[in-house]
Amino acid sequence: MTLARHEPFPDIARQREADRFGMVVFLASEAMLFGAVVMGLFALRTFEPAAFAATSQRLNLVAGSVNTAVLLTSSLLVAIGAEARASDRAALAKWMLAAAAALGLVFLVIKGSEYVQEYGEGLMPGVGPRQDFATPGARMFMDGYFIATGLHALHVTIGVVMLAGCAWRLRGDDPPSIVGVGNIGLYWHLVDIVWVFLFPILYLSR
Amino acid sequence: MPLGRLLFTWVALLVLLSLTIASSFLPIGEWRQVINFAIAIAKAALILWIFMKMRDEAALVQLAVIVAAVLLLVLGGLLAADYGLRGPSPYVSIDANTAAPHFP
Amino acid sequence: MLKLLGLDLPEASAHAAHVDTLIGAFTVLILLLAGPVIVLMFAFGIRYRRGKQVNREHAPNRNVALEVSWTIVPFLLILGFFIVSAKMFFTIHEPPADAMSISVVAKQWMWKFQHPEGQAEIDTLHVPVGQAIKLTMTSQDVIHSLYIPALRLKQDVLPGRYTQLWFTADRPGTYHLFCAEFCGLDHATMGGSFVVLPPAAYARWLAAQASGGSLATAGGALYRRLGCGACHGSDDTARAPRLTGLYGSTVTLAGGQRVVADDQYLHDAILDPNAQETAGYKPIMPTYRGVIGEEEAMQLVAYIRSLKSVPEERR
Amino acid sequence: MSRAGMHDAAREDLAPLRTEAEAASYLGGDTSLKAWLTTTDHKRIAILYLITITCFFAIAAVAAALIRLELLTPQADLLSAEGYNRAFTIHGIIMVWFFLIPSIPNVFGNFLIPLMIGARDLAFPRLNLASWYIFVFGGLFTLAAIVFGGVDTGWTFYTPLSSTYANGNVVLALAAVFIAGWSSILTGVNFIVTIHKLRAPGMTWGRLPLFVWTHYATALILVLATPVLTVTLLLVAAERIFGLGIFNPALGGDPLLFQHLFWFYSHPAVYIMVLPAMGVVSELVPAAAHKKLFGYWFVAYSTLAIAFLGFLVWGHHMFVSGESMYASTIFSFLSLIVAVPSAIKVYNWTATLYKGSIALNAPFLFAMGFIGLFVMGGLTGLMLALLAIDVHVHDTYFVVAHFHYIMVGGAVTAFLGAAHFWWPKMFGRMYNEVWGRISAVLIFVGFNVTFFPQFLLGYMGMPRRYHVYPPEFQTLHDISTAGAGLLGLGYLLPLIYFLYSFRHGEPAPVNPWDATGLEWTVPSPPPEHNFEETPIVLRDPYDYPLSHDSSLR
Repeated sequence: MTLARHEPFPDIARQREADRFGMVVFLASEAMLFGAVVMGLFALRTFEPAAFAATSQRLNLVAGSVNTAVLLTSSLLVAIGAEARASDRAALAKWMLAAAAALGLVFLVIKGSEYVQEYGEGLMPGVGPRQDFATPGARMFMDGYFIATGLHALHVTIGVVMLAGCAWRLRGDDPPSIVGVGNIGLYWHLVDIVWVFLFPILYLSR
Repeated sequence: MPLGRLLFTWVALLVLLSLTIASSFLPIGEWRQVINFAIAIAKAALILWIFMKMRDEAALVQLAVIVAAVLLLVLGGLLAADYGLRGPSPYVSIDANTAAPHFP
Repeated sequence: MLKLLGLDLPEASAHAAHVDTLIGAFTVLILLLAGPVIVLMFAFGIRYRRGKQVNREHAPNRNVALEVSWTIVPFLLILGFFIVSAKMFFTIHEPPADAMSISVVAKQWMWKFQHPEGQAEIDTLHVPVGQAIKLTMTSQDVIHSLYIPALRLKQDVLPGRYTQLWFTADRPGTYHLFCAEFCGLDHATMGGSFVVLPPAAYARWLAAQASGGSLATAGGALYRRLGCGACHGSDDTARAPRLTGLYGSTVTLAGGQRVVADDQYLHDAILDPNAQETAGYKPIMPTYRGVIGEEEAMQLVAYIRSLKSVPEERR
Repeated sequence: MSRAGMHDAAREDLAPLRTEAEAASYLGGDTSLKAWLTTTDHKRIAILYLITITCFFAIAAVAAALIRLELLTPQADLLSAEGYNRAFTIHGIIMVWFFLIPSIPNVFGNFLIPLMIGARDLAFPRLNLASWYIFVFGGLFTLAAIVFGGVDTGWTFYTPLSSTYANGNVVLALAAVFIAGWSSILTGVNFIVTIHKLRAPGMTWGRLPLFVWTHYATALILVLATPVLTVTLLLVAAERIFGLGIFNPALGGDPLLFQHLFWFYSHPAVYIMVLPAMGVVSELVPAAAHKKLFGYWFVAYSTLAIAFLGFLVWGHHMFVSGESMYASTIFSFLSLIVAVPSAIKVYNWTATLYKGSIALNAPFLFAMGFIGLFVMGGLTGLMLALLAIDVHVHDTYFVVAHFHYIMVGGAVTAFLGAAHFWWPKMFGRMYNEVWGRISAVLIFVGFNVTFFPQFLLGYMGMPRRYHVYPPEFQTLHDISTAGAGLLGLGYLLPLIYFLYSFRHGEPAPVNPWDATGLEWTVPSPPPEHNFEETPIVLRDPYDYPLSHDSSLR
C-alpha cells in the first residue's frame, strides 16, 4: 500500500517532499534541544576544567566506545533497510530494521549497566548508597552526564519502538510507506549524530 | 545508493571512532578537545551526507540543517563571549590588590 | 522637563548627571525619529482621504536611495550613543585603587553592610561624600540586586560569587535603596536608605556606631573557635600550607595551574577545599559549606589577609 | 471562570444559519460538538484557538486588573505580598505563552495562510489539530497551577529562586509551558512546510503577501528557539524534583547559565509575538491606502533579517546580572543592528500612505495605532540597549512600559486590527463599523494613559514587581490605573459587538474592503475546501491600480 494522497496536496510527489521536509525541520528542533544541553555543559566546564576531566575518567570508556560502535552499526542497518524498502525488497528491509532495533536494545542494555555501575560507585548525584563527589565541579559533570545521556536514552527507546513497529508491519501486507521508513531512518540517524557528539564530550574529556 | 558506499561510510565512521578514542590518550592537553570535536563534526557530516541522503536532497532541506547548526554555533560563541571573558572583566572577578576590602 | 511635573530624581553623583544628559539626548533623538512617522501618518491620513479629489499621480512604490538613507542615518546616530554609553559602562566597572571598600551580604529580604572598621548596619548604607566607595557584594540565597536610583546604578548580587559596584557620591542627603531583582516574598520591602554624610558627620557616625571589631578580629576569633590552627597554625607545613603571607601570593595547584590567592580563591578554599587542591598536599581539609555562612567566610578571608608577614610579596 | 479547553457553548451559540452562504461554508455542514473537536479543517481549528486564547486572555486580564488596583495605594491593602507575587506571575505566564504567542499565528495564520497561498489546507492537517490539543493540555496545567495556589517566581523562573527557594507549584507551571512549547514547535513545522510546498501555481515568493512572509519567519523562530526553552525548563524541574545542580550555585552550578539559555529563547519569542503583528499591518496599510506596499522586497527581507538577528541579542537582558562587561558590550552593539530592520518596516508603512486613497475604517485605525505605539516601544527598546541607561532603568517600570508598548500596543492592537479586517471573511457577518472605530480610539487613548506614566515611574527608579512603593510614585500609579480601566473597557467593546454581529450583523460581501489577496476571491465565509479549483496566480500582491479605487467610480 503506497502512501494515499492526502487532501491538501495536488500530487503525491509533492506530498512526499513535504513529509520528508517536515521531518527534517522537526529534527532541526530536536538538534537545538540537544545542542542547548551541550552548550550548557561547555559553559559549566569553564568553571572547573580539572574536575570535569577527572570525573570523565571515572566513566566506563569501554562501554561508551562499544555503544558508539553499536549505534553506528545500527545506523548502517537502518540506511540499508530504507534503501531496501525504496526498492521494494520488503524482506530485506524487515530484517535490517529488526536488527537495527535489536542493536538499539543492546545500546540501552549497555547504558543501563553503566548507570548501575555509577549508582554503585556513588557517582549518581543525590541518589545511591553514598555520594563520591570530590568537588562541586565533579557533581556538575555527573549532573550534565545524566541529563544528556538520559534524554538521549529516552530518544533511543522511542526509536527502537518505532523501528520494531516498522519491522513488524513490513512482515504483513500493510508495509509502511517509503517516506515513512525514510523518516524513521532520519530520526534514528539524528539520534546517532547526537551520540556522536555526546561520546567525546562526556567520555573523552579526560 | 549503492550498498558499497553505505558499507564504506560505515567503515569510515568506525575508523574515525577509533581515531578519536586514540587521540584522547595523546599527551597534548587541551588540543584533544579540539581534535575530538573536529572528528565528531566529520562523523556527523558523513552520517548526514550519506546515511540521511542529504547529498541528493534539495538545497532547501540542506539549508534547514545548516541553519540549525549555525544557530547552535551562535549560542556557543556568544556564551563563550561571557564565560571566556568573565575572568579579565574586573568588576566580576576579584583580583588580588584592588578588589579585596583592605584595612589601614 | 521632568522637574515641571514635580518629578525630580536627585543626582547624587557625577555619573548620575551624565546618565541624565544621555537619557535626555536620546529622548530628543526618539522625537526626531518617531516624530516624522506619526506626523506624516496623520497628514497623509487626512490629505489623501478616500473620496477627496487630490493629485495622486505616479505614486512611488520603491525608492532604494530613500530606503538606504533612512536606514543608515539613524543607525549612525545611534552608534554615537552606543560609543558614549559603552565608555560610561566601562568607567563604572573599573574602581579606582584607593576606593574605600564596604562588604555587602544580601540575604532573603535584608541587606547587611560591613564597613572596613567593622561597623555593621542593616538596610541602611552611610557613606562619606566625595570618597570613592567600592561595594564587594555576595548573596546567601537567591539573586538580589542593589539599586540606588540617585546614583543611577544597580548591580545584581549573585550567590556563590562576588560582584562589585563602585561610585563617588558628591551630594549629601538621604536617598532610596531598593532590591531590583525579584527575590521572593518580601522583595518589595527589602529596600532601605542610602545616606551620604559630609566627612565630619560620617566620622562622628562611625565613632558612635558600636564597633563590632574589624572583620579581621572577628575572623581571628572564628579561626580559633573552629580550630583551624590545629593544621594551619603549627610550624611543620606537612599537613597544611602556612597562611601567613598566603594572601596575594601565587599558589600552584595539583593540576599544575598557578592561581593568585585572591578573595575568591580563599573563599572557595574554605567552602570547597578539594576543588583547588594545593600541589603537594593531600585533600584532607573538611568542607565548611553549610557549617559557616557567607559573612563568616568573609571574616575568615579578612583574617587570613591580615596575616601578611611578607608585604613585598604582594603584586 | 476557567473555560479553557472545554468547548464554551455560550460563546459558540452561532446564530441560526439564515444566510445560505453560511450553510455552504465551513461553518455549515456538521456543527455537532464532536465534529468541531475532531475537525482537521484549518479554518475550524483557527476558531478553536480563538475561543481558547480568549478565555486565557480573560483570566490574565483579571490578574492585570488586580495588580493595577493593588498599586493604587503605596501600602499593600488589596493583595498581600504573596498574593501580588502570584498575580503578576500568572499574568506573565498566561499572557506570554497562552495568549500572545498563539494569538496571531494560530488564529489568523491558521485561517489565512492556506487561503492566501491558494492551498486547500495546511500541509499536515492532523498535526494542526494535535497542536491545539497539546496547547489545551498545557493550558490545563496552568489552570491547575492557579487552582492549587499559583506560582511566585515571575514568568522568568530565575534560578536559584525557582529551583530551590520558591514554594508555589513551580513544577506545574514549568510543565504547562513545556507542553505549550511543543504545540508551538508543531505549528512552526506545519507553517514552514505549507508555505514551501503548497503554494498555488504562479505564487512565487515575490507574489506572496507579507502576512505569509512574516509567518514564515515566525515559524522559523518557533521551530528553532522553543526547544531551548523546553530543555531549560526541564532542567529547572529536574533541579526541583531530583536535586540536580546545573543552575544551583550551592552545588557548583551557575544561575547565569539559566538566564543565558532562557533569554536565548525569550528574546526571539518577543519576535514571535511582534512579527505576525507586522504581517497584519503590512496587509492592512496597503488595503487602507488602496496602494502597493512601498519597498516590498525591503520589507520582506527585513522580516527574515529580524528572525535571524533576533537570535544574537539575548544578552541585553543581562547587562547588570554579572555577565562579563565585554559580552555586554557585544550584545549591546548587536541589539542596535536588530533595530534597523524594524525601522525599515515602519518607514515603509508610512511611505505607503503617501498618495494613497485612505479609508479610515476600524481595521486601519488599529493599524495606525500599531505603528504609533510600535515606534514608541521600539525606540525605547533601543534606549534600553544602551549600556549606561540600562544600568539605571533595568528591572524598573521603564522596562515594564517598554515591553507593554511592544506586546500590548503592538501585538494586541494588531490582533484586534486583524480581527476587524478578516471578521467578515471568517464569519460572513459585518461588525458595527461605528463601534469598531470607537473601540480603536478608546484602546489607543486608554493604552497611552496606562503605560506612558510607567516610563516616568521607571526613570524615577520605581522597581518592577513591587506592591509596596514610596509615596511619591502614587500619583503616576493612579493615572496608570485609571488608564487601565479605560483600556479594559476598550477591550470589552469588541467582544460585545463581535458576538452581537453573529446574530444581527448583516451578511458580509465577498470583498468588503476591495482588498487584493486570494482570500478575498472566495466567498465569505469560505467553503470547506477553500477553492473549487486551485487558482493560478498572475498578478503581484497589493496591485491596486488607481482605477480600481472606488472613489473614482
